[in-house]
Amino acid sequence: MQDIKRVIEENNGKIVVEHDYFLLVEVSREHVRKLARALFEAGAYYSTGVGSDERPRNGFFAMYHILNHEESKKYIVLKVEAPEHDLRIPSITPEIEGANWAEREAHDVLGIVFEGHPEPERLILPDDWPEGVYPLRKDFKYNEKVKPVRKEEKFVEREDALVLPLGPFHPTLHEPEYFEIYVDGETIVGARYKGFFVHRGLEKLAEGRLTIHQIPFVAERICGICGYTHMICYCQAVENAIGLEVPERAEYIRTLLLEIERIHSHILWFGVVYHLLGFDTGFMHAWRIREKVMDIAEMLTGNRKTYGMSLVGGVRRDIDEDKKEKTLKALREVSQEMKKLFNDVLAMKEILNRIEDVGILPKDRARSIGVVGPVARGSGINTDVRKDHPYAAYKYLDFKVPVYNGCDVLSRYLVRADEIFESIYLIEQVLDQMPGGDIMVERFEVPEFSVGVGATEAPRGEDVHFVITHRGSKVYRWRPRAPTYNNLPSVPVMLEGEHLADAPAIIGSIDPCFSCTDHVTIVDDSTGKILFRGPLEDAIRRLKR
Amino acid sequence: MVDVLKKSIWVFHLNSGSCNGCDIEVLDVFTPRPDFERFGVKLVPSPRHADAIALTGPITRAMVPKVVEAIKALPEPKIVLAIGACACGGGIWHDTYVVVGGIDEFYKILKEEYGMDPPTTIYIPGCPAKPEALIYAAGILADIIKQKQRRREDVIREEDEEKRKIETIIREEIGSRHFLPKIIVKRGPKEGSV
Amino acid sequence: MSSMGRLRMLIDSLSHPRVTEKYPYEPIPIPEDFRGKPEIDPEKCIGCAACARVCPPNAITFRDDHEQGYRVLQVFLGRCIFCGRCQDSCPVGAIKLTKEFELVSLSKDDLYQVVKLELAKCIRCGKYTVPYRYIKYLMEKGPKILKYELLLCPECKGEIMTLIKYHYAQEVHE
Amino acid sequence: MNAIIAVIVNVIFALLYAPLIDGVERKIKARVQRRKGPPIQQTWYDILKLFKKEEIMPKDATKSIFVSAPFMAFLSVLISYLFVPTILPGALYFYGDIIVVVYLLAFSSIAFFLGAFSSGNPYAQVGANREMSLAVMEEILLAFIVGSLAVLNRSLMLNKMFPLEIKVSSIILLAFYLVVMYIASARVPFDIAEAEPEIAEGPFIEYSGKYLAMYKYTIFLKRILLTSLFLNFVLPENVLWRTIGYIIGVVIIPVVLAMIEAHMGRMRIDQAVRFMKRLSVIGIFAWVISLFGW
Repeated sequence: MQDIKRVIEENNGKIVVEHDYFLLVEVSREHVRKLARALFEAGAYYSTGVGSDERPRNGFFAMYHILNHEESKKYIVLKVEAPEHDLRIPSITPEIEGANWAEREAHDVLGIVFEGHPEPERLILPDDWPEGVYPLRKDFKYNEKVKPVRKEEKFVEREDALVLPLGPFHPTLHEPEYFEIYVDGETIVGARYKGFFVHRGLEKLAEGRLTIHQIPFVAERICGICGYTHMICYCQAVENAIGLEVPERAEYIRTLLLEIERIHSHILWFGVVYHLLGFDTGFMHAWRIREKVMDIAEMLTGNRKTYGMSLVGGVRRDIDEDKKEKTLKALREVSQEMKKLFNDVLAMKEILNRIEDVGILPKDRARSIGVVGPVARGSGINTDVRKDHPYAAYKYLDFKVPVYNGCDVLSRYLVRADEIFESIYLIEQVLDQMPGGDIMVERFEVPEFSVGVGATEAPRGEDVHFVITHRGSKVYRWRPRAPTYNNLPSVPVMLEGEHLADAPAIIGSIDPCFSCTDHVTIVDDSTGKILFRGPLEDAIRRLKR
Repeated sequence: MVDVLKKSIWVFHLNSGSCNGCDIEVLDVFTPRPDFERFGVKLVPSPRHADAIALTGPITRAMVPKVVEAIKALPEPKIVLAIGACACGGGIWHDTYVVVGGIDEFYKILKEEYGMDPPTTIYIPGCPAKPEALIYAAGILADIIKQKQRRREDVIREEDEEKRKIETIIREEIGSRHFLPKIIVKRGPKEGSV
Repeated sequence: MSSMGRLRMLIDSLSHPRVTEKYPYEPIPIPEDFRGKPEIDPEKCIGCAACARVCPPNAITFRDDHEQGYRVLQVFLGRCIFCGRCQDSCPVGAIKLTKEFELVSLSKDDLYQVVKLELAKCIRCGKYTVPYRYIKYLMEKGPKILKYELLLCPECKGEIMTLIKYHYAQEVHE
Repeated sequence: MNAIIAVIVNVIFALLYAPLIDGVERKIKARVQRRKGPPIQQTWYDILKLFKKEEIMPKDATKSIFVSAPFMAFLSVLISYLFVPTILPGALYFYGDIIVVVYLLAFSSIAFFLGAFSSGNPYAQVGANREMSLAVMEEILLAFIVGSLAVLNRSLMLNKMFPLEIKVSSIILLAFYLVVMYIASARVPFDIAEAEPEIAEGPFIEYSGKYLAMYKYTIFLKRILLTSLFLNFVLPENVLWRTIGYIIGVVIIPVVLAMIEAHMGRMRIDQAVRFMKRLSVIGIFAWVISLFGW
């Protein structure tokens, strides 16, 4: 703890707010790069970055870099400011690879220029978005419709390389995302991700139309699989910002539902992976078992997926003895059946062959990209927000964090398998130890411009929300960061040198929350020739002319 | 004679920027418990094979050309299943800057910019739509069950007596305030209200 | 042996019954607290529009029809996210989430529920103000001080408030 | 004359039965996944529906090839039924008809390939490529079988081979044939060319309406053809027993295969090709012992 403070002070950082959960550090533009480097070397990894337009307050734009320092159990928020007339901030991407997307996004939505960024391209806005319009600036209305600028497709058909777009729709993970994969013969030599088709403008929406009590429901709809963890994460960020203590019983109920969500999400993932490997019966069995978890969720919360259980200050519904018993009974069945399924499937050689030693992500690369969750734990990094930054009721509970050193798809598979049983164990403890009392704090004051950070361990990894509160029960800036945002940049590393047919399973192995695994463009990098185009096809082309 | 168009419905799933909740339910409905295949419904990987598009999501701007493309590729007779709050009415993001806001807004664009008529649409509300709701939709398509949800409009008029009662109470109350009858009605720019 | 797992799985599946439900031929069990279709009980509704204000997706909207003299509350189920905030906020328990989930319809029109409540007239200028129901509710449950201005439109209310202030000020002065 | 009636009956039987047994297979797969599954006539509904739908011509397609490929595939499999008896014994036999059957099957694969390439869709091309590498391996394996059969029976006429004499080599050959049959009928793990999650039903992706129906129908017919060929090799000559045996066999074999298929994961194309290379060693072995006359 003292060490990290010393590192900050030695590098000209000024600690403004000291919270149990995070440190807010102000640093000038000249020193940010050095400080970020020093923190990274001290063991912090890049969690997320948030740009904010604070002109109405002081005439400055601000960039918040959030780093996770597990050792001292704190998030370190670096705040860098730039005036409107000189919107330049030195990029820290050359120092920490993980800052790449966050800085590009801040440029897209606010127009902050990051000097020395290696890849300054548009990231999240649609291609037909006009230049010079920045949606997250305060002078842009949340429901303003911008006239699209029609542009040619971004693909430049090179003379020596034909483009083979495999997409844009694909049945695998039922989501519109896009990877460009460069292949040499049959082997993948590089990949580029192109996505954000599902950018829905929710940050702006939250600042514009919604109040602090409505945002949890938007947060829940960031992801339809792990929505509840986003909801909790937002609530915690606001609670941290206004210094609110949540009743203990509410914390236990939150934990219970978070773990139920983790189980359902992991079983879902197993089903999808089996489907990707062509083993549909496995998919059916996994999802049949999952149905029991969904029933518990429906019984406890009233909906199968969008639990809608939390607000800032607590939870909305209580649970009784009868529900506890039903939950335990169903989970025991789930545990038994999943064990059986895992045993049977891992005995199948062709499945094992396709996930073992495939999609390697070495430990050091994993660290510098800043991957989180099962992907990190499959690469031998012992990280888990539940242990590193305890929240909800996890501080009272006993559980293990599975870590595997294989760095391949199989390791990620095993991490998730272990986590299912660990979650069931956690739920048993929660139901056993749950204290009585209130479940909600009804009245509280919301201060103006108070900064809060919340983090949860989503099924896919660390989930971070950053909030600046505003008067009148509003938020000034809200930035959710889903785990996949950190995990996706690792996919190109995993794909390198692998067989093309393994691409779906590898992309699927990070459990991409919002992407379709194989919207790929296949471009042969070395020869400029497209794979899968033989002489016969040339003949047909000639016939056509 | 069996109407095979009702006995076999192949569905192409199209996510237009949804949160995944409905997408997962679209998959879920094919799993053993709901078992969509009972009604001859099958997920197909190409819109050309499909009879219906299962559309989820509020249709983000980036997805508009792609949704149009898919609808064009669908052979006649076309059906669109608008699944979930987002597809039916834009959901919680119905008016943000990158979202078209639901299938009806999209049909306007389809008509204006591409000159196409909207296909038959089935609205399946829910957030996310329960698998059973999807089965219900298939039931309606296959003529097994009838649509239950109907528009409801209630007009509430108060009894005259009731109105008079309220008015009398209030008038009495106002009357008891000695200053009120003296008020002279002045129309002009209002000053600071309370 | 790699085929053992398969065989076990096959035997296991065949020795257990199928799990497919009978729906839609038979109803399925719905849990007690299920959050389904929100329904406004028009008899109870007072037209305060609290639900419309908390609704995150604006599925519940209200407008005042000054021509006909109605407050029109409209629930658009197509946009509803079934969060239940309307139920929490309703002061009289008029809007409730039911267990109904079979909302599928072939036309958008069928997804609306509309409640029209008659508006009261301002006793001073005759313009429409708020629904009678709301006035009645406030008279019973609302804070005492408000009563006399219930039947006034906002403009008249403003004028009267100014006059009252003026009056009191004079009183004090005297 | 009898032969012609038999052929007509056989072809009609195959046409009616092939989609029906696919429906049964779907039902069986549903059962092992513990669900109810579609009615057994579902595949018929699907095909009839596809015939009712509109066909869409893709922009980039080479029209003549694109349209004729499904017919070529369908007809080549249908013509094979002239030489392979199904429910009734009796077909058009002539010298070398087994080679014609093998060629016709290969031709249907080539038609898939041509149709896919003419569609101009990248997925289809990936699928076609995979289809082709599988088809080449299948051909090699079938060549071993035909070679061994020719040596065993000293003939290339199918009716001389029905039923096969019981020998060591013929038993190995039949077992080998079963595996090849499984591969050739494009079932998991060898449905690499049509893999749904990877390349979205590859070769068929641009097809719609009746062309798609024709392709689907071709696959079902091919499966029944291969099954019938196997049954002809093992069933006795007595007409009554043969017919009973045939009816049982043509139901049981697809059901068993469906159960196996349900419990398999898909192979990668290189893994599949490697697997088939290993198989060809067994083929050579069978051929060698048949040369010895065992």
